[in-house]
Formats: sequence, structure tokens, C-alpha cells
Amino acid sequence: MSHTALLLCATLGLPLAMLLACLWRPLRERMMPWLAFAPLPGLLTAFFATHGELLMLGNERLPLALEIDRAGSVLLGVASLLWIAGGWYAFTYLSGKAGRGNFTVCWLMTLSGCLGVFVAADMAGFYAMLALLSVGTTGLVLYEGSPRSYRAGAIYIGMALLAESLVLVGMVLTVLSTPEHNLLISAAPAAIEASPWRDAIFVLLITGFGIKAGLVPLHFWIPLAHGAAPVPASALLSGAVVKASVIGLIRFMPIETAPWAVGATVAMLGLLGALYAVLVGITQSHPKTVLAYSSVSQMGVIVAILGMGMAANDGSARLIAAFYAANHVLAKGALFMAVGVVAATGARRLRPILLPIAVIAVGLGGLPLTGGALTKDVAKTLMGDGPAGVLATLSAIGTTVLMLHFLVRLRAGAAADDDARAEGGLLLPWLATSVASIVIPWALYLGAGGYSLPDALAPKVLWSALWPIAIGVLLATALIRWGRHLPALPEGDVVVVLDAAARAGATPVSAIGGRLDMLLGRWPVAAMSLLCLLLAFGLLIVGKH
Amino acid sequence: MNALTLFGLCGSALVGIGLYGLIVNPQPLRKILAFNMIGSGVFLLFGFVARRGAALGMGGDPVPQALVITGIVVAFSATALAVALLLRLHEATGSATLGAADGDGAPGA
Amino acid sequence: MIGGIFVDGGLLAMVVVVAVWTILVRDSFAAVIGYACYGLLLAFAWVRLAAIDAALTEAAIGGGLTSVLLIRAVVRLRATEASAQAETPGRLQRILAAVLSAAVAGALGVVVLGLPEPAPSLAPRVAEHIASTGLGNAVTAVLLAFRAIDTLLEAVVLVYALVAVWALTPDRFWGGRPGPKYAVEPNGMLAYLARLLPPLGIVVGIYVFWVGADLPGGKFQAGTLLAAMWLLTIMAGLTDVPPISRRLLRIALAAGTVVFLAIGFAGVPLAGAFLAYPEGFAKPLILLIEAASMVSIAVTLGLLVVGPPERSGAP
Amino acid sequence: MSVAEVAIPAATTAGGFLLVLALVLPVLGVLAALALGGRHARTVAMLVLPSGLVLALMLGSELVHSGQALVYVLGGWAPPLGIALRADGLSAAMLLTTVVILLAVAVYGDGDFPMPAGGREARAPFMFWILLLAVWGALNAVFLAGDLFTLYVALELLTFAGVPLVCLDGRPETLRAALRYLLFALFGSVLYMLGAVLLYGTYGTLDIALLAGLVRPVPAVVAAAALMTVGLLAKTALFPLHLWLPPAHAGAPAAASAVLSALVVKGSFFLVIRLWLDVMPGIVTPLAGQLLAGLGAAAIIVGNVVALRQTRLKLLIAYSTVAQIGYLFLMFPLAAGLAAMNLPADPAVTGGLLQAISHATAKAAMFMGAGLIYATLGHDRIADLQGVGRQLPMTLLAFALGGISLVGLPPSGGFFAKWLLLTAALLTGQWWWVAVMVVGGLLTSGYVFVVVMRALVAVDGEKRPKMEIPRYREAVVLGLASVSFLLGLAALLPTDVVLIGRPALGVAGLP
Amino acid sequence: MSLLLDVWTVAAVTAGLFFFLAGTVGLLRFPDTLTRLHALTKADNLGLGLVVLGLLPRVDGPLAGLKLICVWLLALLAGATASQLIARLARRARPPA
Repeated sequence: MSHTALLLCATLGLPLAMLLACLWRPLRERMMPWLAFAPLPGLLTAFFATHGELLMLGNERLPLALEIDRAGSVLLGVASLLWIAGGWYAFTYLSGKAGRGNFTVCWLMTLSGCLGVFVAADMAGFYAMLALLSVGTTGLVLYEGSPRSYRAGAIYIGMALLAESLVLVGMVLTVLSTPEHNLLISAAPAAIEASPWRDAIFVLLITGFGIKAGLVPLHFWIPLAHGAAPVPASALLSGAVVKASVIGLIRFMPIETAPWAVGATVAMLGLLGALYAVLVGITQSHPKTVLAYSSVSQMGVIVAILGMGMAANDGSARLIAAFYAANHVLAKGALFMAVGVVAATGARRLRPILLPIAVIAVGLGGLPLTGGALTKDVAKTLMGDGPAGVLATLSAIGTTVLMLHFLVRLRAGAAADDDARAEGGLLLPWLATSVASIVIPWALYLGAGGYSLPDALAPKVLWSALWPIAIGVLLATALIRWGRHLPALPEGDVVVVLDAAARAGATPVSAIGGRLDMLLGRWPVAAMSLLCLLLAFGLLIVGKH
Repeated sequence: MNALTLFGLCGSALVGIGLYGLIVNPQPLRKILAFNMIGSGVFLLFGFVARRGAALGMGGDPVPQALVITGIVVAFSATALAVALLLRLHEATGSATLGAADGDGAPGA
Repeated sequence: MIGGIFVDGGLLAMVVVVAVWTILVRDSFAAVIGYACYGLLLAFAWVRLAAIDAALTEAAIGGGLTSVLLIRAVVRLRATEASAQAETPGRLQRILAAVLSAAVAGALGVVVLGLPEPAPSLAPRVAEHIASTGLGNAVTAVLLAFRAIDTLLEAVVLVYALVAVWALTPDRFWGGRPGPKYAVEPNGMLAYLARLLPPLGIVVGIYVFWVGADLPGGKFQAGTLLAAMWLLTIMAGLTDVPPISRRLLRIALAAGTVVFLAIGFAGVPLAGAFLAYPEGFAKPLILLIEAASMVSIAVTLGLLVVGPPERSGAP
Repeated sequence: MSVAEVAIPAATTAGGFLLVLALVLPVLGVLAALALGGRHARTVAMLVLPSGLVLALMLGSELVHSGQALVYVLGGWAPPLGIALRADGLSAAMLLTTVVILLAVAVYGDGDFPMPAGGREARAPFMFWILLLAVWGALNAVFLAGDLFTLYVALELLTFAGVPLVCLDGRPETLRAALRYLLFALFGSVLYMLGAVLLYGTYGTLDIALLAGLVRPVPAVVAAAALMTVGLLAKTALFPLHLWLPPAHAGAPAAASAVLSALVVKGSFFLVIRLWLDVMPGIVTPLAGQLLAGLGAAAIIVGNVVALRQTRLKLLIAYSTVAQIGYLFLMFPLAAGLAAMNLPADPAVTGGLLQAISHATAKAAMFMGAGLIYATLGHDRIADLQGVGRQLPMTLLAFALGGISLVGLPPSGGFFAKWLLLTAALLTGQWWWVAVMVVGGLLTSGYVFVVVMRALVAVDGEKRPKMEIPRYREAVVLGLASVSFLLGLAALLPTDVVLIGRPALGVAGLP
Repeated sequence: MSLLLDVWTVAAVTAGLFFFLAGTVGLLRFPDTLTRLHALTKADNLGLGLVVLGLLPRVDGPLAGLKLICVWLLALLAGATASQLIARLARRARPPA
């Protein structure tokens, strides 16, 4: 058994083993401190596993296979890092709180699913991981047990299952499009391109993964869920978990051959969504919600990158999207953890903490020399200078504004006691993540990306990164000055409309169902409908012959 | 149109008559009665089929006749059970109707 | 014979008329009586169809025992009738129901008339193989040799039904005696009949069972007769129903099926198949099965009629 | 053409005697329990059921080895004169499922129906054990019989065993529910028998295998198909003929509900499969198949919607059964469509049966779980389930796993059933069933979510349970739920057991 | 000889049928339960008896004849019992005058 095989197995095996162990209450209660170790194999896999080596576990009727590719290992690596830090952070954050057992279980489920999607090489397994991830996430969202979290959880699971059903149908169509009904994901892109149902598959998969990615207008669950979950959970959900959709698109979409229209549509959806999310985000007051909207915006950009790749039939989009996503994983993780840190820190001790936060926050907007700038620079090659490029720049400006708005809201959320200080268990993981969010992008940029330092430091690059920030800062100051005149949009904006629609629709349907059931409960009605069926079957069968 | 076909038609008619009773009569006892009538109609059809198959000096195909005997006994068992259930229901509730599908079968542990 | 069509026509016309009346008549007691007559008329129809075994069974079970059951029930349910009648569906529903039933019956009639000629029949095959069973009555041969499994399962059906009826016992009466206690009237007419008739009935019953091998008759008809005799003595108050907890009773219930199964399994080594009879021993074995079944059937039928226990086991 | 012309001599195959044993063993159990009475009923059941499990496994392995259907010619009289027992993959799978579930119910029910002290005989426990065996015997007969009239008798056996289960605790409303059930079931079975008469009158045999080779679309056969189908639908409680199911299944004691919902309705469903896929695949038209599945779709939608309205847990589960029964009937147009395209109908058949099995296991677990919840809280109002998660963690987990199987998430049996049915639907271009399945899954997840959420709410202060639940009962429920949850891994088996000994529909489909 | 038998049979059976007819008319026409019972039982017993007598010469073998007579006796017995029971019910139903 090669080391890759071992690593792949361990990546999935260790978290699942710990999950199983949790079936036994005593172990469950003691599991919390070990959460940080569950993702270690994943990290090792990201570094040392040989790409493209397929590990087949199932048989030909149900090929359960594991594999890691370049884009996958990038995401797997950063995700594992964030899971490690998050586990550490959660241990401190939840110490002494009730229901840690349930939290542990849900955390491990989400963790297994999240790392699993990056290594799953067959559709059944991929779907299984997706489902596991959704169920676990629901648990995390519900953790606090408040009415707010129930609403968020219900909406989340509903949207997740809807998305997965769409993906499932898309997958089945894909499998049917392959010769000898191949379940391996590697066969998917070619199959989709050649499939008689190509367009249907595009719609199903893109909508399905789009929901999971929080693509506007199907994004509303993200602010609710990420707002309701406890801080460490939100950090992981917003940072790592949503990236499952990215890997899905990367692996399934036939980027090299997709028709231009599809790619362009996806790109436009993503970019417009990115801007829209910013506009709504600046009206939000709760820092976590603001971050959630920023996630929606950033995911929009990532999807747009893939869209542009499809439009240009440029396979490099995969790696670029992964790179962009990787940066977002760490940055967003660090920012969410910061919310918890600041909440535990008094005003007097705030300054040293706020500085790195600010750097990372504005970094998302593309502050030179940060990961944001690097990713945006790399993405430019795809975005070009056309409308897409313009929109991308606009979104960068918007992100800057949104992040500054976040800083303001964050400040307001500092601990009441001016001298309070966050304990090390919160500070250190947060610091580690922050550092990683600065260093890792550089490493990828120079290492995997094959770029060199001068590329990054070229004045043109710096300038093109700087001026949107400048504009963003100006707008932000304006916002801070006159922001109170903005309307306060509800968390999850469009969800309100949907709620109303659902309520308007559900009640009568349910009532009709009940009445119908009552009616059919009467003996004569049932008996007569039986005779009607009898005649109907008779006629239908006679019909043909 | 020979005498034998009359039996076939009679069987069909009995089925129809029984169906009507089974549908419209609210009293379970009368439903049970109607069920027996449908059953006897079906048995008569068995007899009809058997008689058509008369051959080699046998008055009819013995297989359907045997099936009828089995069927009659089964129908009787069903009737006995239904009547017992009905009487028990009456004893327990004082009423002897199927009621509407109130659906509220208050579940037992 | 052209006379036949008139005889049959008249008979069947009567059957249909009685059937319609039975369904439509308002008073349930009348309906039950109507059903009893209907059962007897049907028995005649069976005779006309040259199915004497079926005729006997229909008369004994369909007409006889079923009617007894229904009469007992209708008398007890007298009180509820008015309220139940109130639930009769409206005119529209009744018309709809009539139309649908008529449609089904009509379609059925058309189909029945369209059955293929010449009619398929297993009679030749039965005639071909009946010799190896040593039986003269083809129906008995089918019931106990060719389709023995049906008969076996049918015996099981009776047991299941009785178990189901007993399951309805109120807990306080479990293990008690079924049905009401009938007081004996020393010189009442019924008691007289109940003393006079059973010996005769038993003889006839055993006769019916015995000839069943070669002539119309068999264990079901016989068992029904015995059950009827038993019920007569019970209703006359001469005997009481045994408590259902009595071991002997339970064994009597199971015996028939057990013997059937035992002989069936004996067939595996002796005749090469389950429910097969060794060459030359078919008839005695079949008679043995029938004898055992007859007793079980009689007891089961009787208990099915009297229903679940309604009083404690104390005499 | 009648049976006189065709002569397919059925011959007993190796291992055929296992069929006889499987048929007789439960019956012997019933008789022994009845004759011995008293507390021996339990002993008998506990002896017979495990041996039945062994038997089912032997039968299955025999089937896998021989790779063809097992046949036993009773009394050496070959059809059409005699009767043969047959077991193909479907039968074997259902036999095994049945005995496994009954074993679980037996262990579980042992707690609800304790034998009274001092060897005295009490009604409820005595009846529980006997009826458990009775249901088993009836089902085995349904799965093994090769003759349509024998199957009729078997169906009646099933009804007679099922009805008393409904009113096992003798409360008035359950008596009424039982009566409704009995009358409607009898209605169904008499129609079935009517169909049998027409078939005999046309071909002079009722043997399934012979008929399969004989049937042609003449009026009598068409009428028979319609009559038998509808009769069986009434017994299966497919929408709109479900009036009897919710009160009966919700009112019965939990152990009984589990048996009724998981197994009893599957008996008549199994016969629909036999009828449509084995006897008259060439007769039933695509439109008829669409109608059948249309009823299924209506059942899925209405059943789930009404389930979401329920305020009592057991009624919710009962209505969920109404909906799940709908899923079972989606397989028929799919199988027909595949056959019409001369593709193997495997996905549809396997999917349908997998759905049936996973629903059986999941639903049994859920009903038994509901029973434990009722015993602990003294009620089953969904609104007041708080604290159950703390008091009965294993039960709640079982309920969740069962729910996941119903929703169809991997690796549950429900998921692979869904996958196969989707495959068949998309292959045959019947996308509308896909939509139904998706919507149904979402609705199902709705009520599973609601129940689990309610139960997970923590209550301040330990609530005193009405009754202490021994761990083993929770464990049994959890075990059964896990079976349903892991059933999908059956796809890792080397062969598709379900399909062994089945006629190739692509060929049989052509009249 | 056979002619005589034929005549006897025809006569007896006709007479029997006549009594049946009379019984039926009585059943329909008489005022109250007891009188109806009277008409019915009397006529039926006689009618059946005559029919049996009429058929006796035509049976093959004494056993069949015995059977016929048994049928008559049983009918008598059943009729007597039934009418007795019904009569008692009727008397209970009617207030003692």
C-alpha cells in the first residue's frame, strides 16, 4: 500500500473513526481537546500525496475511490489548517458551555465531509461527503438552540438538500452519459460535454453547486447560518465548508470545452452577486453577518473566475480559482475568529489586535502585498479588461468598503470591561491563522503558481491593486459618516420575500391536503374511487390492444 | 345463449349487487353481508367455469369446484372474524359504525 | 333439454331477486333472513351446475353457519340500527354507486360471455391421474392430492381466524367460556330436539365424510354437520362451551393440521415429495387426514360461530 | 390457446426443500404455541424465529450458488394440475428482511408484552407471540407460492394475522380501525379472486410461470389484470385507497405498528410485482403503468403533506408510510419503459425492492422508537417532545437514521434505491417521476427535521420518565435503523441477489 | 303394474303439491302468527309426506327409500321444533288477553 493510499485513507479515516468513537458517551465528552488533531492527515496528504494516484475501495458496481489532484490539494491543505486552528479555538471558546458533546459530533461530521469532498474521486462518495457535511453543518448552526438558530438551521438544511437533489440528478445524468456508466468524477467533464443532456446537466450542477456556494439570489441561507452558528463554527463554515461547491465545479465542469455562453452567464451571475452582496452587507450591523455577506461576495468572484475560464476554455481557471479560494479560506477564517477574540477583549487592549485584523480585512479587498492582492493579480489574467474586469475591480472596491464597515462594527462589539483580555486559547489560533493567511498565499504564488517576486512587486501591479483600495477607503469614510441613513435590511434579505411566499403557499396546500385526506377517509368515497380505478385500469389496458 | 351462460351472467349480477350494498349501506353488518354476496357471485362464476370444462364424464372441471370449497371456507372465516369484531366494537362503544376517518387513533405505547 | 333453460332461468331469477331485496331492504333482520334463503337457492344453483360438493358446502356453510352468525349479530345490534341508518349516503352518492356497480357488473358479464371456446379444463388431467390416488371423487382428489397445499393452508386459515377472534376477548375473560350461557328448559322442545338429533347428525356426518372419498361429500361438509350438532346441544343448554384455555380443546384445534403436516412430511422419504402419498397407500392416508381434519374443522367452526369468550371459565 | 397446449414441466431444483421448510416452520410455530399455550408461546417464538433466520440465509446462499430460481413441486404433481413453490431473488430478499425485522420486533416486544408470572396465560402476550408467527407464516406463503389461488389464501392469512394486531390492546378506537381495515381488505381480496376466476376460465391454470407464457391481451385477461391490481392496491393502501391505514397503524401498539407498516403492506405489494413483472408484463400498457405510478406520486405528495400536518408522532409516521408506499409504485412504468427499450429492467426492479426493504427496516425502527418515546413521556405529542434527546439518545439516533433512509441520503438503502430509480427514470426519459422524487424527499426531510429538532431541545431539570426503558430495547431499535442506514452498502456485494432467477423483462415484455 | 304405480305416484305427488299450495295461501292470508304457523306446518308435513309416499315406489333399493323416509321424519321434527319456538316467541310478544 503506497504512502498516498495511506494518507488518503487517513484523511477520511481519522475523523470518521473519531466520529464513531463519539457514539460512546464517555469518549464523546472527552473528544473536544482532540478535535484539532483530526485534520492532521489531511494536511499531510496535501503536502506529500502524489497527485492523480487513484485508490479504489469499492467494486466495479460501486467504485468508492479516493484521489487528490493539484487544485484539490491546495484547498485540502488550507482547509486542514483552518480546521486545526478552528478545533483549537473551539476547545477554548466552548469550554464550560453546555452541549459540547453534540457540538463535537457535528463538528466531526462537518470536518469529515469537508475534507472528504476534496479527496473523493467517485460520485457516490462525493455525494455522501456532501450530505454528511450538510447534516453536520445543520447541527452546528442549531447549536445555540435559539429560535433564530432554528430558523437558520431549517432554512439551511432545506436549501442544502435542494441543492444536493439537483446535484444528484445532474450526477445521474452525467453517469448515464458515460460509456459503461462510469461513476468516477474524472470521467465527468468529457461525459458532460458529449452528453445529449448537456444543457440540463449544466443547469442542474451549476444551480446545485451555486446554492452551496451562495450564488445570488440563492445566497440567503449563508448570512442566516453563518450568523447563527457559534464563532468557531462560522469561521469554518464561511471559510472552509462553502468551498465544497468550488471543488465540485472545478472537478465537474468541462472548462476546456464548455460553450462561451454558459461560462459568460456564470461569470456575470457571480460578479453581479459579488456587488449585490456588498451593497446588502454594508447595511448590516452584526459583524458576523457582515462577514457572511463578504463571503457571499467572495464566492461570487470565485465562481466568476471559473465562469470566465469556461468562457475562455482556459483550464488554468481551476488552479486560479483554487488559489483565490485558498486565500479566502484563511482570511475569512481569521476574521471570524477575530470576532470572538475582540468580543473577549476590552477597549483598552483592542489596538494591537485590531491592526492585524485590519490588514487581513482590507487584504481581502486587495491591499498590496497581501494574499488578496496576489490572488486578484493572478485572477486578472482571466478577468481581462472587459466588463468582467471592470466588475471585478468594482467588487474589489466594494469589498474594501465592506471590510472597513466590518472593522467599525467589530470595534463596537468589544467587551464591556475595558481591561478584559482574551485567553490564549482564542488568541493563538487566531494569530496562527492570521499569519498563515499572509504567508500561505505567497508560498502558493511563488511555489505552486510558478510566479516570481518581481511579478508581485512590479509597480504596475502594486498601483492597480492600490487605487481601488484608496477609492474604497474614501467611500468607507463616507459610509461611516452618512451610513446611518441607509435602510437596515433584514439578515438574509430576499429570504423575507421567500418566507412570505412560502407561508402564502404552504398554508392552503396543507389545508387542501388535509381536506382531501378527510374526504377519502369516508367509506363510500374510498369504495367508489376503488371502482373508478378498476374501470380506469381496465380501459387503459384495453386502450392499446 | 344457452342455460349455462345464465349462470355466468347471474354471477356477474350478484357481484354488482353486492358492490352496491358494500358501498352505500352504512351498517357494517350489511357490508359483511354484501361482501358475502360478492363472494358467492364469484364462486358462482367458478362453478360456471367448472361446468364449461365438463369432460370425460365429469360433470365439470373438478379443480375450480375444489377452489370454490376452499373459497367458501375462507369467506366464512372472514365473516366470523368480522362479526366478532363488530360485536366487540358494539360492546365496547355502544355504536356499531365505521365512523369517519377521524384519523385520531390515539396511539398505544 | 330445452326445459333446463327455464328451470335455470327461474332459479337464477329468484336468486337475483332475493339478492336485490336482501341488499335493499331497510330492516337488517329481514336482510339476514333474506340472505339465508339466498344461500339455499344458491345451493340449488350449484346442484344445477353438477357441483354437488360445492352445493353441500354452500348449503352447510354459506347458507347455514353464516346465517347463524349473522342472526346472532343482528339480534345483538338491534339497538344501533336506527342511528346507523342515519349515515346512509345521499341520493347522488347512491346513484353514482349504482352506476359504478352496474358498470363493473356489466363489463364483467361481457367478459364472462367472451370466455374462450372450447373451455380450458383440467378434467382430463385429473381423470388421467386420479387412479393413482385411489379416490373416486375427483374434487376430493384435487383437494387432498393435487392441490393439497391449498387445503392445508385453508385449515391454517381456520386456525388463524379463530386466533383472531379470540384476540378480541376482553382481558378479564381470557381463558373463559365463549358466548352466553344458555339455560336448559327441562322439557323444552329445543332440548328435546338437541337430545334426539345429534346421534343421527353424527352418524350422517361420519357417513358424509366416509363417502367423500368416492362420492360427493368430505371433511368440510361433515365437519360442518358435526359443528351444527354441537352448536345445537350448546344452544339447548345441554352442554356448555369449554373454556378456551383448556389444553384438550387447543390440541383438538391443532390436531388436524398437525396430522396433515406429519403425513405430508412422511411423503418426503416414502414418496419422494412433501405432500406426496406412497403408491397404494394414498387412500388410507387421505382418509386419515380427513378424519383428523374433520374433528378440528368441527371444533373450529363451532367456536368461530360462538365467538370470543364472554364470561369467566367457571361453569 | 389454453394450458393444454403448453407443457412446461416444472421440476424440483436442488435446495427446493428449503422452500417447504420456510413455508411450514412458522405454521408449526403457530400450532405449537396454540397447543402448548401459556408462557410457552414466547419460548416457541424465540426458538422458531432464529431458526427461520438460518433457513432464510441458507435459502439465499443456495440461490446465489445455483444462480437460478429455486422450485419445489408439491406432492410431485407438476403444474398445471399441481402446485409448485418458487423462490427467486425477490422472494429470498423479502424472506430475509421479514425474519430479520420480526426478530427485532420480538426482542423489542418482549418488553411490552411480559409473560405473566406463574405460568398463567394472559391474552395480550399470548396473542402477540402467536400473531408474530402468524404474520411470518402468511408472508412466507406470499413470497413462495407459485399459484395465484394459493396466493389468495396466503393473502387472507396475512389479513387475519394483521387485523388482530391492530386492536391488540383492545381500545375502542383501535377496534373501529381494525374493522375498517378488515372490511376494506376483504373488499380487495374478493376482487383479486374474481380476477383469478377469469384467468382460470381463459387458460385453465393459475400457475404463475405457466400463465406468464400464455397470457395474451384478450378481454378476460385485461379484466383480470385490472381486478387483481386494484384489489391488491386496496390491501396495500395506495392512495387514494389508504383510508384504513393511518388509524390502524397509528392506533396499534408500537410493536404491532412496526410489523404492520414494515411488512404486512409489503405482502400485497409483492404480489403486484409478481403480477405486473412476472405474469403479465406483455399485457399492462405504458399508460396503465403511468396511472399506477401516478397514484404513487399522489401518495408521495399528499401523504407527506398530511404527515407534516400531524401533531401526534405515531400518526405522522403512519402518514409517512402512506407516502413511502407511493415510492414503491414508481418502479412499474420505469421497468416497463426499460423493457420497451430492450434494456435490462434491473435498475427499476432492484431500486423498487431496495426501496421496499429500506422502508421496511427504517419504518419498523421508527415506529418502535415512537413506542419507546411514548412509554417514556406518556404521550407522543410532537410539540412536547423536548428532552427526549437527553432521555433516549439511542432511540433518537435511530429515528434520525431511519429518517435519513427515508429522505434518501447516502449510504442508506433509500439513497441507492433513489439512485437506481432516478437512473431508470432518466434513461427512459420519464423526468416527471424525478421531480416527484425530489419534492418527496424534501417534504420528508421536513418532518424528520421537525421531530428530531423538537426532541433535541434540552429541558432544564431532569424529567422523570413514566417508565424506565431497558437499554437492550433501545439497542434493538438502533440496530434495525442502522441496518436501514447501511443497507446501501449491499451494492458492494458481488452480485445483485434480487435479480437471480428473474425472467429477462426485455424479452418477456413483448407479447 | 307399472301403470298402477305411475298413477299412484302422479296422484300422491299432485295431492302433496296441493297441500303445499294450501299452506302457502294460508301463510299469506291468515290473520296472526299462530294461525299462519298452523297452516304452514300442517300443510307442509302432509304435503311432504304425500310427495315422499308418491316417490317411494320409484326408488332403486330399500336404502334410498329409507333415506326418503328419513328426510320426511327430519322435516317433521325440524318443522315441529321451529314452529314451537316461534309460537312461544309470538305468545311472549303478545300481551296475555
